[in-house]
Amino acid sequence: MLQKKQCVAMLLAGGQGSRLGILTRHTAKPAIPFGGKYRIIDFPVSNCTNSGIDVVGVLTQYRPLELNAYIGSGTPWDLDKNTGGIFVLPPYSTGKDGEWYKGTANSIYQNMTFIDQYNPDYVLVLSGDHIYKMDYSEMLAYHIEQEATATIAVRQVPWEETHRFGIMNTDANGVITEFEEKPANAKSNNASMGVYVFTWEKLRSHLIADENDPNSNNDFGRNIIPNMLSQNEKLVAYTFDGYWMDVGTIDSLWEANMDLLKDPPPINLHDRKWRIYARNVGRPPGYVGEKAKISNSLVAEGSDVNGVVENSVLSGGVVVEEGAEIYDSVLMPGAKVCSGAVLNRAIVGENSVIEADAVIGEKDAEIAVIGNNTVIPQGHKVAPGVQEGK
Amino acid sequence: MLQKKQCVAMLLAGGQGSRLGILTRHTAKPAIPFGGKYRIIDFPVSNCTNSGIDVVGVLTQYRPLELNAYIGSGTPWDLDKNTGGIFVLPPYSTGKDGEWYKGTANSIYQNMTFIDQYNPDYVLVLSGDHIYKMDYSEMLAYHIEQEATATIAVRQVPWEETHRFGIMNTDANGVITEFEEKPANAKSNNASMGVYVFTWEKLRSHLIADENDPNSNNDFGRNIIPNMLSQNEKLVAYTFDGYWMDVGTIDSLWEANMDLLKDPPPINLHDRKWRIYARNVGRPPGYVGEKAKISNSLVAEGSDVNGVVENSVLSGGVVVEEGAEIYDSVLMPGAKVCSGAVLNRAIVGENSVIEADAVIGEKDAEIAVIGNNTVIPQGHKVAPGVQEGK
Amino acid sequence: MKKNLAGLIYTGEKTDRLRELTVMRSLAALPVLGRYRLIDFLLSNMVNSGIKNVGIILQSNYNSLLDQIGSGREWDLHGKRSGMTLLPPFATTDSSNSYAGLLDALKSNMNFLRRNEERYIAVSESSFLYSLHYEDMLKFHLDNNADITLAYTKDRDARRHGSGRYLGLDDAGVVTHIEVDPSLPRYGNTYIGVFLMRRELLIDMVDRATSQGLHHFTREMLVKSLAQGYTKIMGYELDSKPFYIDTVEAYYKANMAALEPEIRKSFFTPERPVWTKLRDEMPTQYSGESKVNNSLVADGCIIEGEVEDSVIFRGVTVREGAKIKGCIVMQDSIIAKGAQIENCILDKQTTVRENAKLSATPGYPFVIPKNLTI
Amino acid sequence: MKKNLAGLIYTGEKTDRLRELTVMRSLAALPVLGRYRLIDFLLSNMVNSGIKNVGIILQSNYNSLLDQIGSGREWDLHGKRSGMTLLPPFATTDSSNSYAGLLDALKSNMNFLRRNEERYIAVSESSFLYSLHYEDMLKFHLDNNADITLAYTKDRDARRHGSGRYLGLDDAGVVTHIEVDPSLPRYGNTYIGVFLMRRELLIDMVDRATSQGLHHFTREMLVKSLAQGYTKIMGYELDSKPFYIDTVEAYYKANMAALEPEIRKSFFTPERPVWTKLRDEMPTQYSGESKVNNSLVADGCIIEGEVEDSVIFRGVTVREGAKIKGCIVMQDSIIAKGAQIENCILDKQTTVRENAKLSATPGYPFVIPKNLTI
Repeated sequence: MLQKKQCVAMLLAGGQGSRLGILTRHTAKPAIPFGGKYRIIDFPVSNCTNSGIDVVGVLTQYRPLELNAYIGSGTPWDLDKNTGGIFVLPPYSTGKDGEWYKGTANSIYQNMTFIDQYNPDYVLVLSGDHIYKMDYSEMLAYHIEQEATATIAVRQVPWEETHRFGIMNTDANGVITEFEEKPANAKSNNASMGVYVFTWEKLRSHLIADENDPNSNNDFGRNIIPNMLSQNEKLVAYTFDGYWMDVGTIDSLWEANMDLLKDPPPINLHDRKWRIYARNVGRPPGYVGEKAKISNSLVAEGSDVNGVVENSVLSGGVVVEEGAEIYDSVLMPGAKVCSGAVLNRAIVGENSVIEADAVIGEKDAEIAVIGNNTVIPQGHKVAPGVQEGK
Repeated sequence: MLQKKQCVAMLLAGGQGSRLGILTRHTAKPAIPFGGKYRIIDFPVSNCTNSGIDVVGVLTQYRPLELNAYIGSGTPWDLDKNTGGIFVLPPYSTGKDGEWYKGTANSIYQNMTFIDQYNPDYVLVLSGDHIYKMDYSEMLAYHIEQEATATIAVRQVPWEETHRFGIMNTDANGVITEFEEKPANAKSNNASMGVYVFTWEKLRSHLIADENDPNSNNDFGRNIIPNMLSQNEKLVAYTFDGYWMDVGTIDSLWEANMDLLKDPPPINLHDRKWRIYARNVGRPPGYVGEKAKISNSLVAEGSDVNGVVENSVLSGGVVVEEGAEIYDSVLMPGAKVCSGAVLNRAIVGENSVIEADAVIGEKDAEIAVIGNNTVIPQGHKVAPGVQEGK
Repeated sequence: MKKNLAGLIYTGEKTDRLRELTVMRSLAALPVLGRYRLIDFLLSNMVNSGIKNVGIILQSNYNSLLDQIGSGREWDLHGKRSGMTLLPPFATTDSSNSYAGLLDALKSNMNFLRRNEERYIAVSESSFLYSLHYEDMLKFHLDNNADITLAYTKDRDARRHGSGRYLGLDDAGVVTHIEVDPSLPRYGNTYIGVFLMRRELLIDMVDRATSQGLHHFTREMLVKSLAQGYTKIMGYELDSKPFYIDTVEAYYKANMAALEPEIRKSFFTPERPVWTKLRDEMPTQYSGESKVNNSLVADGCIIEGEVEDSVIFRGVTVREGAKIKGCIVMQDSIIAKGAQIENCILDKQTTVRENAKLSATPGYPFVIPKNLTI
Repeated sequence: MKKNLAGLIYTGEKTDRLRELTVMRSLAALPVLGRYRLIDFLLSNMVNSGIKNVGIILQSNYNSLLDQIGSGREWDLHGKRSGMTLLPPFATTDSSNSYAGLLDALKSNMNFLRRNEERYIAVSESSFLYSLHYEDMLKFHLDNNADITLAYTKDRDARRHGSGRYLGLDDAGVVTHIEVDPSLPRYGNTYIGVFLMRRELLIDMVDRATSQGLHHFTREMLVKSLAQGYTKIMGYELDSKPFYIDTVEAYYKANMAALEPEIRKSFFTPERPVWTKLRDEMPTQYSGESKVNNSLVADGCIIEGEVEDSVIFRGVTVREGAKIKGCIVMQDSIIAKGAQIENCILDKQTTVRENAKLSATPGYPFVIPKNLTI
């Protein structure tokens, strides 16, 4: 009924993301602020827009309201079209009762009808917790050229880190011969990025087979990919050598923010030809006060900075009073730091207030995290590695 | 965080709608085509737009895909705004697991956070299976003037039908004193239309209390309204005297379509000041052929009519071949009736084909229904009252 | 999938021979085929071919055009990476506010040409109503290693004495001659005012041509390029019938042609919908007494009388006893009881009074101007 | 909730005294306060007051204005029931294509006025940068049973000798006198070019005024109404400071005033965001050597040098060792290494070369025109 699409994207927005602790207590992971004016989901979705993919399904069953509100009509990413768009897809009922998503593969299985509406040749499967700029259309072209069943994006990781990743062993032609999940002794350092292109017809039958297997975890990495390999489907690796960062933990979230402060930053967000789009909230330009001292930092619009800010990322609407000091920290939208407060290696959630003379974190120590909508009282101290807040 | 709204609308899109039989086997009730170019949901949603209400939540857990695709970015109803919009709200998980909607009240309860985002003074609760044009802003003004906790829209039904409705007994001032669900001996003929305005603060606390009551069915009519009455909240009736039709059964769906053919029709869809909006599918003007005989019918764009059409509603893309005869019938989008076929009092689902010389239904008999995407073979006969198809 | 073709539509045509129909509107804003304006086809051709970036060169009388295309939303041409750019004449206090022709218009909109990222650009004038798959034309262009590809038709009706542009082609489809406005055309291939080429090449050619003092795109620039022999110009033949809308009679014929199934099919295929401005009209109501044959009828009409061999736009009312034959009736017009009209073109919001009679010949249809009551 | 107030913005102001700043753009398109154009404030005032239907009267030089407002999407002014109507000068081949003033413009856009459904209309010229809650003004208008309500300010800076319009008011706030361009204003109440009235009344008055051969809205029509005594005209005092943008110096002052917290607060409240065209820029990067004080800095800048008492628009680059003081730097300008500029207005996409020095006085700031490299 709808217009045919060559390729439809399905974004696995994931579950609670417990490794991000307090930050995801009331928020789905993809909706977490990043880099001063983005949310994590802006990266894969903008990549889709820039790659010419105009149908994006967002699979989630965890607190979709904020994601729903953030995504809205899809306008910020040019996804508010008659012939395409972005759709939040929670589980649903087809008769008396419904079923929650059992795994990544099951979430796609449950939305086969959604995909079939567009009669696509290919489906792009993405994750909702990675920061990177990637032209999926090139990967798709490679997939088509290789006549593969699945193409898996990989990047080379340091050999000493291979045990943390899904490793793809390939032959000389880039055809995947083996997939090892977090191997102790890796044979290759090609780690999966969680970005897949599938030929829809093939994936579709594999999803149905997987659903009928009562022993399956209904997971892409653990079931679908190994099954495809064992059935001699052609799976190829597509090497990506740009910046890519999994921001699924507090440390990596902080680190990825800090990466933006490097000179030059490993990921260029100034690129006019590959914009990362974000929802606009209509904030005025930032104001930098008489006594402000900002150095090596990113500061977004709507901020009002009057204190010392070093090596930090300040989001929209952040207020820093005179006499406050912020080092190596990430302040999410609307956070306020009062006079005399000192932050070191801290992440401060949305709309939280650090009252006067409070001390958050320490130099060269673990990251301290303040949740959203939290008030840290005057003079209070939050130790490194501690998470405090609502 | 979002801009404050005076009033937010919540549309109960309902469950499977089994009284519509085969028509809702693969489609949620609000997505059923009506009147040649509309779907049922177009009526309450257009009423919202025309009443100046620009936030609409659509509560559903049954096959939301088609609804989602139909609603899309909300553009057809002017609901694709930064500061508002239309959102499909299925159940979701807040932690490990989620909960399906237990009843109409529970579905609103589960989406309190959604409503709270807009900090509204009032919430308008609507149903997804009624055909009517109503200015909710006048009802809201009445609610505010009356300083009521709840205002319930009522219309006067014939006394002999009161046993089929929820009846509101009121005092001389229109204050509701008693609510009777389908009474055998009604004291009044004011039947509830399933349109409520609530003061959000009050409704909110009633929803929480209701949720904590393990014996509740979590239903507006059975629990919330009676509880409000028993706790002496001020509930007032708001009389609506325009056209209103519940299209929850095959008969009433057919009848409401036939109402559009009356002269003058009891509901005016020509009204420039109160348009019923619908998603546009880009069809060309209708073509009426050399041999066509159309009388007392509605025919939408994209149709190609070459046979006899009497007292019928033909939707977009319907094809009627030369020699086909259609009487007192409703043809949904894309249906095709081949040469020699005869339809009497039939409803034909989307994209179905009635092949040559088939006979569907009979004059003065019960409605025959053909499902969506169904082919009725050449010469086949479908008896009155029968439902056939996928 | 990623866009490599941009579009540009020129709407500055002279329209004297369309008489009353174009007094207050540009040719591109002319209502056609029951629910469209000409621009809808030009735009939809591009959008349905995957073009996501279209510039529209406005000239004069463009209020109705602006009103029609709005934000480009109906064509999915709103947005950041994709979109529609309106290019009104650049008026400073001392300039004349009007283009001498396509070449002048291109020169004035160099910024649009330069700002785009697409490698190729398709440019369409608005004198033809046609259906074209630009993705096929681009493939033809690439397969033939062409510098410029011009779309043409062999259709005889499109060939007019004394006006038009004609292409001489060799057996390989290479353009060997270009004739402009000959009194007797030598070639049977009529150029429909649509070409495709590399965007950078177009910028270069326009720059060079204007610096040499040339003024006409086809007559001077293309002809000169051809003569110099450096440029490979290919002709791409349209696979459906186009309609040259240069006179009232041609306009009338084009609309009437849409009553033929083959022509209708060439314009309307479900996979390539023609988008237009929405009116949210209800389906058309046919009364018990109505009699309609061989006609196109858009939404929102009330038909109580007789309609034959006609094209009826949205929101038209035909009262009891009224008879319409061989007419084009534009939106919101009212034909009162007992009126009889034959072979007329009724512009928008005209009213024909009770029992009024109007009759012309198909060869010279009457035009009733907008808003008139007769 | 349901709309009863429509908006209309007139952008046809004469702008000679803004010199280079308005050569290629209308006053309403003038970039202000770091990321806006003047029209953004005029539109956002209306939208944030619940107005869902705004007409914009275009005059000349409106390419940049069209580009800015696009489909009205950023202001939620796209759609069917709500929306933005662009009203370009109606050009037929023989007309002069320009309005003599507001009254003439209103007369030419009677259709817009008539077509609306709202009972009241607020009309704003674009010579002031101001913040106004129209819903309060409408309430004032209704509470006072006024026929016309004019917005004014007592602000001294807005009062200019030799130009401007001033209101004499009685104790009840009723307008008793209107002065236009007096060499010495008698009254301290400056009319800011914003009025509100019943839509039907406006239609009537414009109709009558033009049929009587009047040409000026304030000077003739309002003054005459007042003299006849049938019309109750009220003055509505603005509760925040407006800025009259009639000269380069006034433009400079208005931008600099936004460095004061009180002024900033009057323009920017979180509940009433000022919407503008999006650029999707990243947050501004401050290097280790940057030194920024008392400045507004929009997104997308790279600041490596020193910035003081300045307004920096989106996408500006200030290289190492560069010093900027008291400047307005519009979008995408580049200040190269070691350059020093003081009290200058750099239009869009200007480049200041390495070590170049430019210095003016705050009372007469230099203007560097768009795209220039110095």
